[in-house]
Amino acid sequence: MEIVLAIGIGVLFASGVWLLLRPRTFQVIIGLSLIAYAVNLFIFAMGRLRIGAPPVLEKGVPVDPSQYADPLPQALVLTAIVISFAMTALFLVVLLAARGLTGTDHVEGAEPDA
Amino acid sequence: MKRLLPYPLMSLALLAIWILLNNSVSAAVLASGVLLAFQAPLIYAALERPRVAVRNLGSIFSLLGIVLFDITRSNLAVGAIILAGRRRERVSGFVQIPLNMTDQNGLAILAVMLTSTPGTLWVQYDSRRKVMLLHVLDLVEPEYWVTLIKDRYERRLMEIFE
Amino acid sequence: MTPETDLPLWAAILVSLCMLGGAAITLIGAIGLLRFKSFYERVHAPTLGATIGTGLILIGSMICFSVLETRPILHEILIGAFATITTPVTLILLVRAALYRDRVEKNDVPIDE
Amino acid sequence: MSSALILHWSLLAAQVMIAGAIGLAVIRMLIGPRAQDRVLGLDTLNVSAMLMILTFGVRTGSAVYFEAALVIALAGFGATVALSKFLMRGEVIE
Amino acid sequence: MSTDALLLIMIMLPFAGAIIAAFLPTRARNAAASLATVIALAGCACLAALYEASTTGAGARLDIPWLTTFGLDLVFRLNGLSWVFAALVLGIGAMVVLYARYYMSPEDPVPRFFTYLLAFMGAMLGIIMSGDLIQLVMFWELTSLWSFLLIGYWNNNANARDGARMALTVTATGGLCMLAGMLVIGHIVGSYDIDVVLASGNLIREHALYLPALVLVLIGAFTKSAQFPFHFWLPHAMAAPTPVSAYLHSAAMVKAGIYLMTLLWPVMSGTDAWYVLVGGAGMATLLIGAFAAIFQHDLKGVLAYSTLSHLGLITLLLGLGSPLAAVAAIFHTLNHATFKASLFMAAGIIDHETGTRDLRKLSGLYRYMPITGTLAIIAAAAMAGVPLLNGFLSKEMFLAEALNASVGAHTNYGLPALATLASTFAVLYSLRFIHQSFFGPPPTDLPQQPHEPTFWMWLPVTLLVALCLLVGIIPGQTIGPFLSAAVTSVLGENKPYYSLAIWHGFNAPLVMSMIALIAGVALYAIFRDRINTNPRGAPPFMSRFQARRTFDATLAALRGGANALEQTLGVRRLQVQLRALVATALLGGGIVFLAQTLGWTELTLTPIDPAFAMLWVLGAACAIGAAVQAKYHRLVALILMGGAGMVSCLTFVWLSAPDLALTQMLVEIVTVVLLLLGLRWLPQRRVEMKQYSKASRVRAYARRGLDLGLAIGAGLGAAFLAFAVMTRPLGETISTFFLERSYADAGGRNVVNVLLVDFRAFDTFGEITVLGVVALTVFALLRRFRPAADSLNAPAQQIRQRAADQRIEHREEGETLHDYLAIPRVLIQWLFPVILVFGIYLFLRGHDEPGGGFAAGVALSIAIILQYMASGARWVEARLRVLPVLWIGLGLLVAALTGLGAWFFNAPFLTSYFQYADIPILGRIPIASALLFDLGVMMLVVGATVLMLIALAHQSIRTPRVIERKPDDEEVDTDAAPAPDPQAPAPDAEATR
Amino acid sequence: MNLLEHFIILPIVAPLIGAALTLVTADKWRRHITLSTVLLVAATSLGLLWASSTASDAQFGEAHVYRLGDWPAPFAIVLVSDRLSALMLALTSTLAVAALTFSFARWDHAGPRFHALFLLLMMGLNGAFLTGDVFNLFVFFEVLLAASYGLLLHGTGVPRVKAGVHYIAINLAASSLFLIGVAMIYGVTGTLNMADIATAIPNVPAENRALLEAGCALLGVAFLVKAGMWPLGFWLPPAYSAASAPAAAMFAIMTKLGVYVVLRLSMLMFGPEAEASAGFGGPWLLIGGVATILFGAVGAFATTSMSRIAGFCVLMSSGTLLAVIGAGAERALPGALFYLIASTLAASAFFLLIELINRARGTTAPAETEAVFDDEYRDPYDDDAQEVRFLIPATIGLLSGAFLLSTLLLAAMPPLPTFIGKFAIIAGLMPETGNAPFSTWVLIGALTFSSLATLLALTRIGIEVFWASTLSPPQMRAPEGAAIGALLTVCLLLTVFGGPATRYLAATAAWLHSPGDYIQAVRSTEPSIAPIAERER
Ligand code: NA
Ligand code: NA
Repeated sequence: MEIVLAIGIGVLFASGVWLLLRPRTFQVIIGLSLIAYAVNLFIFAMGRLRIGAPPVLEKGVPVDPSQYADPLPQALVLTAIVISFAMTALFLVVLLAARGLTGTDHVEGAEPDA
Repeated sequence: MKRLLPYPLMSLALLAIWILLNNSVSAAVLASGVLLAFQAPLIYAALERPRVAVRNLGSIFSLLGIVLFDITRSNLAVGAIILAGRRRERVSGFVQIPLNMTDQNGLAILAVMLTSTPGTLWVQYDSRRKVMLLHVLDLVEPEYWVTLIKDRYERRLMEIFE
Repeated sequence: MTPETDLPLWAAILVSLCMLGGAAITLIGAIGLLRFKSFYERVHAPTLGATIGTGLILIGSMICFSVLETRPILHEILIGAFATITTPVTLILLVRAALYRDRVEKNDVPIDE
Repeated sequence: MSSALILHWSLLAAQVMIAGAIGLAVIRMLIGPRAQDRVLGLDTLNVSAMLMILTFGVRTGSAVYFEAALVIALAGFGATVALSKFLMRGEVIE
Repeated sequence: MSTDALLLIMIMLPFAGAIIAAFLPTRARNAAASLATVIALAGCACLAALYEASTTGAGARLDIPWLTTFGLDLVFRLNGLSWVFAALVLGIGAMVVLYARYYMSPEDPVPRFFTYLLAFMGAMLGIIMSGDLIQLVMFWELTSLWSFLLIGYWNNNANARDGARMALTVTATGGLCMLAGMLVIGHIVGSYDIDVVLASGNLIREHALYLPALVLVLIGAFTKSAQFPFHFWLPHAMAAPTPVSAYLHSAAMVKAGIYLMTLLWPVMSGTDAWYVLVGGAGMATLLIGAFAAIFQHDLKGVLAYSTLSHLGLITLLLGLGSPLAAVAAIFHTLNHATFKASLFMAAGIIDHETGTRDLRKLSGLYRYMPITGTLAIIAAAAMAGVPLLNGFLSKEMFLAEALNASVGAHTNYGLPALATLASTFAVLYSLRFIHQSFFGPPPTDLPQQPHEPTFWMWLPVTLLVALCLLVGIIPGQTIGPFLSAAVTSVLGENKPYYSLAIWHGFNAPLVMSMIALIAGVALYAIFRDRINTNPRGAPPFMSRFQARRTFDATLAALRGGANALEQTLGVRRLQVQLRALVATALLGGGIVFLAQTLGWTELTLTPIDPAFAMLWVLGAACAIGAAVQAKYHRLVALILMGGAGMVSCLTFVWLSAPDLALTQMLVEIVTVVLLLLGLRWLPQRRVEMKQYSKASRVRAYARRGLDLGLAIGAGLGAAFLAFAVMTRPLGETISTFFLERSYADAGGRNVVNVLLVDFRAFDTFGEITVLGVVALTVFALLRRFRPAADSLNAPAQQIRQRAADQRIEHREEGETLHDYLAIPRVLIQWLFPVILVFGIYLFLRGHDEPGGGFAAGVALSIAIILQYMASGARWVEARLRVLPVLWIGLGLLVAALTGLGAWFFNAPFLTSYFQYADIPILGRIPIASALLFDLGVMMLVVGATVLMLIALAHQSIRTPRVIERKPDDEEVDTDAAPAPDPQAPAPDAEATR
Repeated sequence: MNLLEHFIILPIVAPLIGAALTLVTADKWRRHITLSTVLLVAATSLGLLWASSTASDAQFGEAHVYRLGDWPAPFAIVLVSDRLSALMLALTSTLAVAALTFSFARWDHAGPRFHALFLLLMMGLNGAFLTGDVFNLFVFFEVLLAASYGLLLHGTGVPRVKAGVHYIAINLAASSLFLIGVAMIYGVTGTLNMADIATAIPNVPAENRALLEAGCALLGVAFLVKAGMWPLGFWLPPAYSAASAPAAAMFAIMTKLGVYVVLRLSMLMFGPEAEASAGFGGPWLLIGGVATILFGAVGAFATTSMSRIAGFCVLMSSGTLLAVIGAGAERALPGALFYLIASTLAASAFFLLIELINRARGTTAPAETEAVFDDEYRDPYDDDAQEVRFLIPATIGLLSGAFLLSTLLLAAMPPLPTFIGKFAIIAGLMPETGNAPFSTWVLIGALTFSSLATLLALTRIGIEVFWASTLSPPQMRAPEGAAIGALLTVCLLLTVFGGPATRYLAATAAWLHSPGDYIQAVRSTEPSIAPIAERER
């Protein structure tokens, strides 16, 4: 599983970085979103992979920490998801404002010469 | 009563949803469910939905049975079409179906039924001409569909809502 | 407490059949999505997964959990109900949009009169 | 055959089939040809993903994944509705 | 008064005066002048009172602790040398102040002038009185600053501005070099205290860093004292008001460098490097200055170049390195100050009374201003080295030292010859200065009728000229003791024998003087006309503006270079910046693996699940597809991104993170809606078939290749790091604590949720703030949103559908939309209360099961947004009062106040409280304050999400001021609609007619 | 627990509550709420500074550790107020008071929700300075970045929005690196608490060390983007010069936050105790810092726009500090901190001043875009009714004086505190015995060069503006003058009464160089409260 997830993170990251380096604002925002997926998965992976061990404690059973997936990276990812959502919204609006004011969706605010 | 419970069906549905969500019929769940069943429709009322006066509760169940049966049958039929591939000549196409029903809720349920049934698809409804455009995957005889829908579904729905 | 250890054989078979059947029908629907030639045909295909496919898997899930917890677990009904209401919303809106686009492009679709 | 074996293999097969369905939906999303085809693909993907979650719940015997599936059933159509309306009207909210 | 107090008062007085003057009204000329005079005289008085203390023993010294931690304390010292220099600064300063009162025009902001002048005086005193090298540099830079302001005082004059800037550039640069030099000296000696430094001569001279220190310090001194090759700024400083020139060029500013070289002479001189550098620069300056002075047409120009030459002379003397030469240097410094100040003042009087300083226009002024004439003649004679005047005495010493030095191996008769030549030039320009202005026919072409100035203006000149005479005639009784004190403080007990007699017998220096006098007069007689008709006022081969042009060109070149450098090193393009960021991250993350080796023992691998592997094949396909399609097919990219998002949701499900799956799913939906709302305002893009040149195509491919490389590198890097960390065992982490305590101490079974609302609630607290801030920003930005011209119109679809409604008989406008949404709308409205209930469910169960305030909030927002989509913004807002900003505010307040509630239990912020309450019928219900916190989270999320979405949605329903244009035919054509034909039956109702 | 000990939370929570109140109350209350909040935070910050300066006091100890949620360290989040944090808080408050006062003249009404954004920026800064947890640091970074995006765009207009796109894109990319870095640190050490990480680092097995360092390197890149290190700081001059004056004045401390974090973490994690990882990244910081100084100097010399020069000055200041941290010279640190304070105040004052100067030159392009939508004409934020009317006389004189002082401050000319800081840095870089390494000389050269370039650049502009052109005396409103005057006065006071400050900073540097004490303080904090209530299990 580790290798699958690692490759998945890698592909998401590579696609995101490629788009991040593109000249159109929409490409950049999609790129940032893909990077955000990759980063969330990356954080999540740092808690190591567990299948079928969600950190929801069973009722009436003494807690054995080894029986549960690491909850901390999950909490961090939740925070990161919220923040990246907020930032996507913000970047979108800023790029719209830039598009409105400059008339173009190029990241430089002007169409390239050639 | 109308003021307190403007949408009794909705309230009932919400109570049922609440119980199912919690998977429990404990006192706490019931109490909170009743509270929600009273409160949530008050917000719903803001959307100015017309109240539904269900006249024939029994028709609902018979309709439900028919629909489940039709869906299952169509699933098999369409599954067969998919798996058969090009081995069978098949024509698909649009059918205009004039409707008598005007009730919004009824039309919505009709749309859900037709669309949920594999092989038929609610495409468009012209409110002024009262004509519905249906897409049928295996269109043998357009008239068949007009009668089917009007007799099998529309009539029953109108019994319920109008 | 997992199904693999705690489910009686009859339930295991029942659950398996439901799951396999639902998954198979869903797969068939998806095959249709790929194989049908026109958009209007393709729209019919996923309905398989959304109706019977979902239904079977929900039933399987209900059986599984009800047996496991030895009490009726029915909240899967909600998924069925909600999916039934929401799937048509998308399809109706989507097909109408497709119809408009085809009309603009003069494709072979019925026109408004 | 024990129930464990039956369940293990049948659920594995079911999951592979659903993954296959997801795969076909993704292919439709990738090849189009029209935007409506891709939206349809996404819709199929959503439903299949919901089923995948349900099978996973059965596989692990855990009910904690149920809400995720419920969210797809109840609210997942929000995205496809928005996409469809965008195709029809060029705008999501008027 | 104690010595300490006197020292302190002396240094503080000018600055205090400057501050007071700064607050005087603009026209308070008299008040400012009186103030300045009082300050200067009071300073003189202090100085006089300090004479005894300074000239006995090690001199007066005052230590004031300041920034002791940094090794910076204030040390003021006054010994023989600094007393003499301070006397120049204060004494001549007093004269200049007096003179300036009558020189400055009432129209000028005179108080400001005196502010600068007094501050400058203070800074000069600071240099002279500093007992610490760093402190000396501080005052040094202050003199640069104040002189800059003084030179640029008449700032509406371009020459003044340029001169000021040049002076500042050169002297401040020099000052910084000097600072570096001082640091090196401090490093060598281990102290910046001047007394310590002066006691470490051998240490310094023999240190490996001696040469760098010497060069750096000398750059400072040379720039300040205008030594070749930094001499060029001084003539341009003439643009200053004449009192300023009189002060800067005689007693202050330029003497700072001389002071520094004299101060450090005991520890730094005596080496070959010193001799070559100091002597060479002095000699060059001496000759260049003297030669150039001959050709100036500007009165002040002559004086300025002569200043250069005299400073060169002093520097040369210091460079010679012999004690006697040092004595001569100090002596000439004093003499030069007196005669040069008086000459500048005289020049100022001429300028003031005639309106010109052009030697070619001036003539025969003696008959109009005999007093000024007499004074000027005496001062000029002193400058020329005429006997019985002070200049003669020091010049004789100079010539003698030139001869002495030539005995050595370094030069033969070159040095005395050049010294004589320079003296000849001095005679020449002094003679020309006097002859051209005071003698000859009456002037014809003067702007004003010349006459004697007021008494107060020639009084300071008279005093200074009197000094020249007194020192020239009875040196022993006048300057003698002071000079002796100064020399003693520099040379200590090794003070050489020197005589201040007027007559030393008929010796070689006298002969050289005589030659110079005669040759000077003769040369003037021969070349007078030719010099006067030289149009540029510059000597042959030495264009007057050459230095300035070089300076300007250098600065311009530097700026050009800086510009080019900034363009190369600095980038403004986002893509390049992001490339740099990615590359740096790759480098930073990768380089550690060169130094450290990564072990690969004990890998823990989970068996691969085939369905999971299949999912990721699809996820990867979606991601790559999105990357490929995002330029031309935005909607496709968005859909594919949704696919990738769904795969990561499923990954969370698979790998035991139900909360993440739930939340990601909800956020995903909102994100798609959000981006779609934005798409409407982006420009149309079609695959372009533009022909690009081959070169630009190659460049584009290279760029893409690079980007692809970076992207693949980043992907590989991330994958590698993730894999490397995932596969090695992680020992005990802090999570164990959370799992153990979650239920027992925080009352929640869903550990992730407990982390969010309790263990790490502070993160959540910050996170909701982010969301709130972003929502407010979005709102603020959209308030002023202005769409681009090409997206101002309604979308093409709407225009067509509206047209169709109008055209088809049985339709009314808007009916297409109405029918389109009629059915979905019913269903979506049914779902509204259902999703609300679901949201509440998610919220309430969050502590024990997946869910929580955030998920609930997003679900509620989706319920609201669905209504917007189905019914339109106006319709919804007429019926539902959505006050998102209020929700944001309340949400933040609820969260913050819940956190603060812990204070009532004397517990830290965000300490949660929970208890089970036994309620009749309902049973035991857990009550946790964390739930209240989560309520705040939910409220904020609803408010923020809804605010962002509806603020964006509102852009479509705002009414453009420009009346909406009808769709033009062209636009229709691009969408392949047929030409309108009103007669024909409509084949396609919706296509625009 | 002493009530006073709770006050450490006020610099974070008070701005939040203030911001929330401005959202739920009527327009007329907003200024009062904001000002009171900022003053409250300033008082608290000064209190913390005072507490730190009397650190021997048994009540507070060397570091005041506050365990949020009453969970023990290192498991939950702690706030730590030590000398360095308290100093940064006080500096932030000083800037905030000035910038807010300045904004009262005009800017706070140039767009909606200025007050809330301003307060939340302050909250983010304070949180980042106080937190002792790396992930919580990320959260507060995002809070302040989000607020800074809002403030940067405050007033909109083409330059702001264009700069905003770049600024946001780059910072979002950097934030991703931040997260990856934090995650890797957790993945290797299993903890997030800074002190706990520092404890764990020496025990990281050799075969995992490269991963830890890779994580730290990525984290470092993220901080260096914020700190503006070359080649990661190109976004800074355009962004800062586009921002409205009060926003830019607050931004002056934002790069310092990047520097602060680099300083804090490198001292804590890579001190001598870190064994194999000791001094990690130092050479790179030194090289990057010097490059930043040179780039800033060249940029300042090349440009003709005052606000860009100001931006480059911020870069130079940042580069100087990074280089000093990288050089690892313990004795240079007090000077660096002194320079940090002075250069931040100076940059801040200068950003405010530029606004007034441009007003005098008449170059304040209204930059307001043509209104397109109807409701823009009813924009409640356009009216000048809220402007403070009290004007200050003799504007040009005051402006030129302030400009001169700022020039000298930014160019680190003696005897101003920036100079003192630079001098102390250089003096501290010189080894006590033996010759200084070549890199030290390079750094000294760079420091000198940057002063010179700044001086030349600013005098060129100053001559152009104040001498070579005719200025119409601008309307300088009392709050504007007061804000600039206050900041410059603080600078002057630092020169004259710098003694206590230098002693404080020397103690700070010593404290930073003994991370063991910090770790001890965090770990040993006992649960300080009685059980809230009897909890039923
Ligand atoms: Na159907
Ligand atoms: Na600005």
